[in-house]
Amino acid sequence: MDHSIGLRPPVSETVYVQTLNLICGALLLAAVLILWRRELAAIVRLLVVQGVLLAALAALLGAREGSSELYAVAAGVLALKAVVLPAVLRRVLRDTGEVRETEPLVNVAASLLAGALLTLLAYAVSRPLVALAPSPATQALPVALAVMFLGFFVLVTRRRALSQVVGFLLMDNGITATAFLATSGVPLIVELGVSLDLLLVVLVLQVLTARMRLTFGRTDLDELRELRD
Amino acid sequence: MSVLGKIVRTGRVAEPAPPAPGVGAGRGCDSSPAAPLASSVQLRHVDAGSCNGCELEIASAFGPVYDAERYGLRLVASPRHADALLVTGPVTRNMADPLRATYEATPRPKRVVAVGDCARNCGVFAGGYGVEGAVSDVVPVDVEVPGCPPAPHVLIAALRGLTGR
Amino acid sequence: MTGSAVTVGALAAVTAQLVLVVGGAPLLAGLMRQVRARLEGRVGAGVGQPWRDLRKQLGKEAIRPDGSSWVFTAAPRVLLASTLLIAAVAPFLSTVSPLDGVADLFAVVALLLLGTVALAVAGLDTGTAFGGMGASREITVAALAEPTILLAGFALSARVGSSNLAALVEGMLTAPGQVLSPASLLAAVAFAVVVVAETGRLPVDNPATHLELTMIHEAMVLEYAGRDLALVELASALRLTVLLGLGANLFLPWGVATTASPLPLLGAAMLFAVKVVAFGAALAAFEVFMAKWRLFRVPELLAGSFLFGLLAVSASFFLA
Amino acid sequence: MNLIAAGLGVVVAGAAAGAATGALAPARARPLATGLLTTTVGLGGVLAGAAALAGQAWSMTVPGILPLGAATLAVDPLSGAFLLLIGAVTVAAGVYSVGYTGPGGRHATDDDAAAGAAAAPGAEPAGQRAVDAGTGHVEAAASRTAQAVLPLFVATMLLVPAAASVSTLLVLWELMALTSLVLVLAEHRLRRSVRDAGLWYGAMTHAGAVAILLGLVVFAAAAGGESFAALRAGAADLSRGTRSLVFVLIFAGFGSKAGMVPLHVWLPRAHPEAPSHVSALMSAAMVNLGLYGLIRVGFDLLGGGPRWWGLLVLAVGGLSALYGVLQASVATDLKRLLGYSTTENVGLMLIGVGAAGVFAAEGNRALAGLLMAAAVLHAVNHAAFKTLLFLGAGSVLRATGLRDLDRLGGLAARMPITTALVAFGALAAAALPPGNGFVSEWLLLQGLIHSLTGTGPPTVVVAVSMPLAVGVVALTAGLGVATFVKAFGVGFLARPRSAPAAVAVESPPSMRAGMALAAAACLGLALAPVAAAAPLARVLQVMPTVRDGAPLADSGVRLQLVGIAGSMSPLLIAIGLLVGTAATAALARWAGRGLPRRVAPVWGCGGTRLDSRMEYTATSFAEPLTRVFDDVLRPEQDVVVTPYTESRYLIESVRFRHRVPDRLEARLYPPLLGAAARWGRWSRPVANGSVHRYLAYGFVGMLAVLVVVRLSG
Repeated sequence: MDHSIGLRPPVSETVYVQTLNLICGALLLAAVLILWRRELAAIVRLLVVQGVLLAALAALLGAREGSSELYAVAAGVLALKAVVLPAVLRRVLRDTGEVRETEPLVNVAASLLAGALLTLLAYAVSRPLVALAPSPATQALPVALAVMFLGFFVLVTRRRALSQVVGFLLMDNGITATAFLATSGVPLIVELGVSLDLLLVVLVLQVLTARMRLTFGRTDLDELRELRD
Repeated sequence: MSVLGKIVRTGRVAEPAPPAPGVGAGRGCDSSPAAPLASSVQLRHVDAGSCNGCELEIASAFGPVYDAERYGLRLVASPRHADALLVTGPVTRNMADPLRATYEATPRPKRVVAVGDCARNCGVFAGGYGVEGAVSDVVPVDVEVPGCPPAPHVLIAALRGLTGR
Repeated sequence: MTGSAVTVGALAAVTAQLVLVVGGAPLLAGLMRQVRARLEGRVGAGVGQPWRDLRKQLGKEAIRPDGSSWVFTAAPRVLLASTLLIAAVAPFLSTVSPLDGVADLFAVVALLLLGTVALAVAGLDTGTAFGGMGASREITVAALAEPTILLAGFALSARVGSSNLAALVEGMLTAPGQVLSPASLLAAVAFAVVVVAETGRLPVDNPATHLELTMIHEAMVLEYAGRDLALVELASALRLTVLLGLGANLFLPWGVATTASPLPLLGAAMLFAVKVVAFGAALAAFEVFMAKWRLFRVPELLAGSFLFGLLAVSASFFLA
Repeated sequence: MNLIAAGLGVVVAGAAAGAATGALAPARARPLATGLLTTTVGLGGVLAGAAALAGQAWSMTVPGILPLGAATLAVDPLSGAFLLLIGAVTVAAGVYSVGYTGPGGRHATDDDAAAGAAAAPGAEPAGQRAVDAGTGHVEAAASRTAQAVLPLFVATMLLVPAAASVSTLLVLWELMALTSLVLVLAEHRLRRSVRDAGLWYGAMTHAGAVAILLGLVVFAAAAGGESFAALRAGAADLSRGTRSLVFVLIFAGFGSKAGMVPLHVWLPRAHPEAPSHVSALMSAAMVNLGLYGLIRVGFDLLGGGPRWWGLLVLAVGGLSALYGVLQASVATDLKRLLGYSTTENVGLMLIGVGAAGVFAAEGNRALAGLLMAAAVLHAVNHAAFKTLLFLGAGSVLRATGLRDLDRLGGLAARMPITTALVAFGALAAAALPPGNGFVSEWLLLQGLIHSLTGTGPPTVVVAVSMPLAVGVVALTAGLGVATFVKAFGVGFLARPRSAPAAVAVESPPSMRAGMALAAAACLGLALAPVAAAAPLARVLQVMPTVRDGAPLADSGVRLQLVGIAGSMSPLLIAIGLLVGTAATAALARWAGRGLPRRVAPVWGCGGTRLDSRMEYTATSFAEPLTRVFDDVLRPEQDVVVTPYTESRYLIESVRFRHRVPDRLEARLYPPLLGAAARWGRWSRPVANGSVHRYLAYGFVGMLAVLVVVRLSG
């Protein structure tokens, strides 16, 4: 506890801002690529990239504030989002044998344009938040919100159960990023709780997917309509 | 990434080039000045009625092993871009006019290479009711490549006579 | 006295740049083919092959198809002229040019489009189905690439406050940290997609195809022969070089001279050549791993690059 | 003496003389006489406009000429810009009309279309019959009515921007609408579609006029006076609600005249169906009056407004630009394509005006001035190239009787001068250098991209709307290029696709002269736009919220922006292109010395008989775009396969029809029209045909008015 917070930041200002911006830009880029790609394996790889970037973001904020708790959060995020969850997804992928999202409800070109509009919307709605406490970290809030919106969009427009999980994870990544950027790190215990919930949800979805495949032979969620009758 | 591994593992597959024959070494080509086409010849392939044996050999001549491209040869999509026509097969009645049109469409100076025995003298198809004649009966031929079908290295040797490389 | 000396020096720089670009463009095309050949396990025709092809084709007979008009003959000349003009005004070697301010980034984009249009109109003028088909496809791709390239330009110029090319390069030089900023990275991705689309490379178009039905660029020039063809081929090599050069200097401006004196110019020329060669080789290597896409997946690619362009613009003010 | 007064005097006198000549002169002399008098009217407009732009001012009140009071006219630089523009278009169209309405030539008729359809599969005799049938038709555009109304139409158009009171403006506006309606209907005997177009035009233009009337009446009532001076003075005291109501009403009214989406539906019908010189006048001159009205009332009389006005105009402009250009890029009728392109260009102007409004509201006068200047300059540029293109389309129509691009082609050899002039117009319309459209689009883009580099971070509205606006402008530019490559490449090049196109001959000299005048204007605007710097600065002086000196510096050959870093030199680009082309041509000629160019049959992949049916048509050219945008365009196509009676596997004929309907029209208007029809049915019992009852309605109405007046007074 010898380097106290706020007196002498361990990283220089410009390097910090540059790296922060770069990480945020890459987060957004990965989210857009998830929207763009159809191969589910590639999408899972992009999620790994996002996990690494989120961990890097947490580590950067930790380095900035000299907080060891944030380093622990970074390690946790890295383990969960870059290793465990992708591994689970890969297993689902191997089990279902589906390689690509064939028919999104909105075609790819249109969803990319929608993505453009969502990003601008994220920018517009996050302005009051940014204005509350302008800092390099909060400046990047629109990016986190945009990732969240893109996740929601994937959730709404994709058919495959796995893509749904992907959308869900993307949303969660957006929320995590928002938390990091807005509050410069969340308490470790909160992060842990959220992460465990997330793991549980993904495992439940995995079971659901497997069940669906047994019942319908496919994992197109529109098949669930039949259950109503 | 498997493609990258394959590239690294395979390395170069092209066979070493035989010595250059010099300009005008192809048969029948000695009378005309080959200088304007030296070291760069674009070829338009015309199948005038071939059994596709010669086509297979042409394809392998331009494949990685023989790599005809290294001598300045290239196959192109239009006779307007071509310097030489690569004609295979005996000229069938239906292909005689298109062959003339192709010859007409090629800018001067131009060459005609008759590939395979059928193109030279109709081969086993000689006298067939659908056959108009050999390539030389329809358009003037500069180079003839014998063989049924000609082996890729023979074909390449003849074509190198055009480029001189 | 010194004023006129500077002008003479600057003019010499422009001339040197033109000579370098025109002389180097076919070599770049040759190099890219060579890289492909090597990766495919072949020997390749050598870097100088495009020059040998050009020399031969310049000496050959030109043919005008029956039924076509002056447009067919004029198109290759206009295409080449528009590309040469870009090669003259772009700050490839030095940001001090008497021609700076003649054409800014948007004018350069418009000049590129002018070349595309010249060739497309000529393709229609031949009156063949393939000519029309090539023209229609090329124009469709160009029309859809236009928003991307202008947005990428917007992202770059929003930071500098000007769309003049020299100002853009100098802005990047004075703030080198910008090279790794999200705005320039996103703009660079968008620009790269546009380069691929505009120069007809894989996966948008296959420059080596012989199958008419899959052609875009080649289909328009099927009727050109001899010296007209030589002009078209020189122009397409030049367009590729110019676009790669613009990419190199807008996104990695190091080495560009900020004066017009000979020594920095020489260094700038060498660095410029290295950058363009590296970009070209990378593009050629990338192509080995790609297959051509269906025509109607291309809009997807361009919509994606449009999104990148828009994100670049947004990032230039949200992450400023 | 005042040159403006002189110019307007020439306008009025010329119009009177023209109308009289048109009505009284013998048919043989009519085209020349009215054409020249129309040109004179135009010259008067040019004179007045140039004088106003040079700094002169003029106003006049004619008492007692209107039923309610005096007619007031005043000319300031803003009026001057539009006077000059309309006058110049009139000059070109007037000269052109001499040949166009003269003897000879063929104009499209329903019979032609039928004969053409029968003759389509290259059947020479039937095609020849179509040619013979065409020449015998009455020259409807040369009819007595049309000839007499033409000078009146151009004169009312020229007087609209000079109007300086609400009543004067409205009366002139109505007169302009009526005279143009008569001209649109000129060829109603030849084609059924003309009547339809007239109906749409009449209905829409009157609905627009009602909106303007309401808006201005509310404005005048609240401001306490109907002269523009009174409105200007009273505008500041208006409540926010009233101001916005006035703005929305006049925006809808003037916008419908300008052809903005979704009030554009009349434009692609009426502009193509009018005789071509009238099309040019309507599309190049009259639509600009919508823009004029918007600027005059919104920026001058109301003196600017809140930011959402600008955003509204920007959004509608963006929509118009995109929708117009999309429809133009898939259109196959040459004149309809040009009509949609007008909607596109009006959209671009509205983007400029809207963005100027946004920045004016934010207090960024430099950008507001630049964008407004870009919009006005684009109006001028659009007028120049659209005149040229409509006149060119008229020449094609007159020579072939065809407007359908799918059946044109091969005109480069048969009409070389028309082709060369249209090529230049198409280049300008595609916004490519060295055309004039490029200059104003460049200015527009410069205005938009500098929106983020002001002092401090941009506001949310600007940060979200300007990148989208740039995207819209860029996509519009790209699709505009596709549109005009198609129009020129398919319409004029390659081999003729039908018999009438194969027998086309070059137009008479007066028509070529008319087109050449328009082309010269394009060329001047393309090479020396710096000359427009000073006049544009004067135009901007009229608007209190954007007034910021000159937006462009007159720095010799370079177009230099003032207060913003940006420069470009259209002149040097043109010279560079010219030198480059010449040098390249010389190189090729030198390399090919001794080997002359050969003309050879088309390479048809060995196929020996390539005929024109194998050429790409406008429909096939636009097919990829139709597919890419099919979610928006919703093309309709049906295929009818007729087999032989013997076996259903032997096909006798295949009929393929492909159509891209105007989707906005199909979705928005039927419910409206249906509602109107229901209302009409509902009110039917009120009108039972009895004259006495109608008179009674009038009587009761009059009594009611008197009672109300008495009670309120």
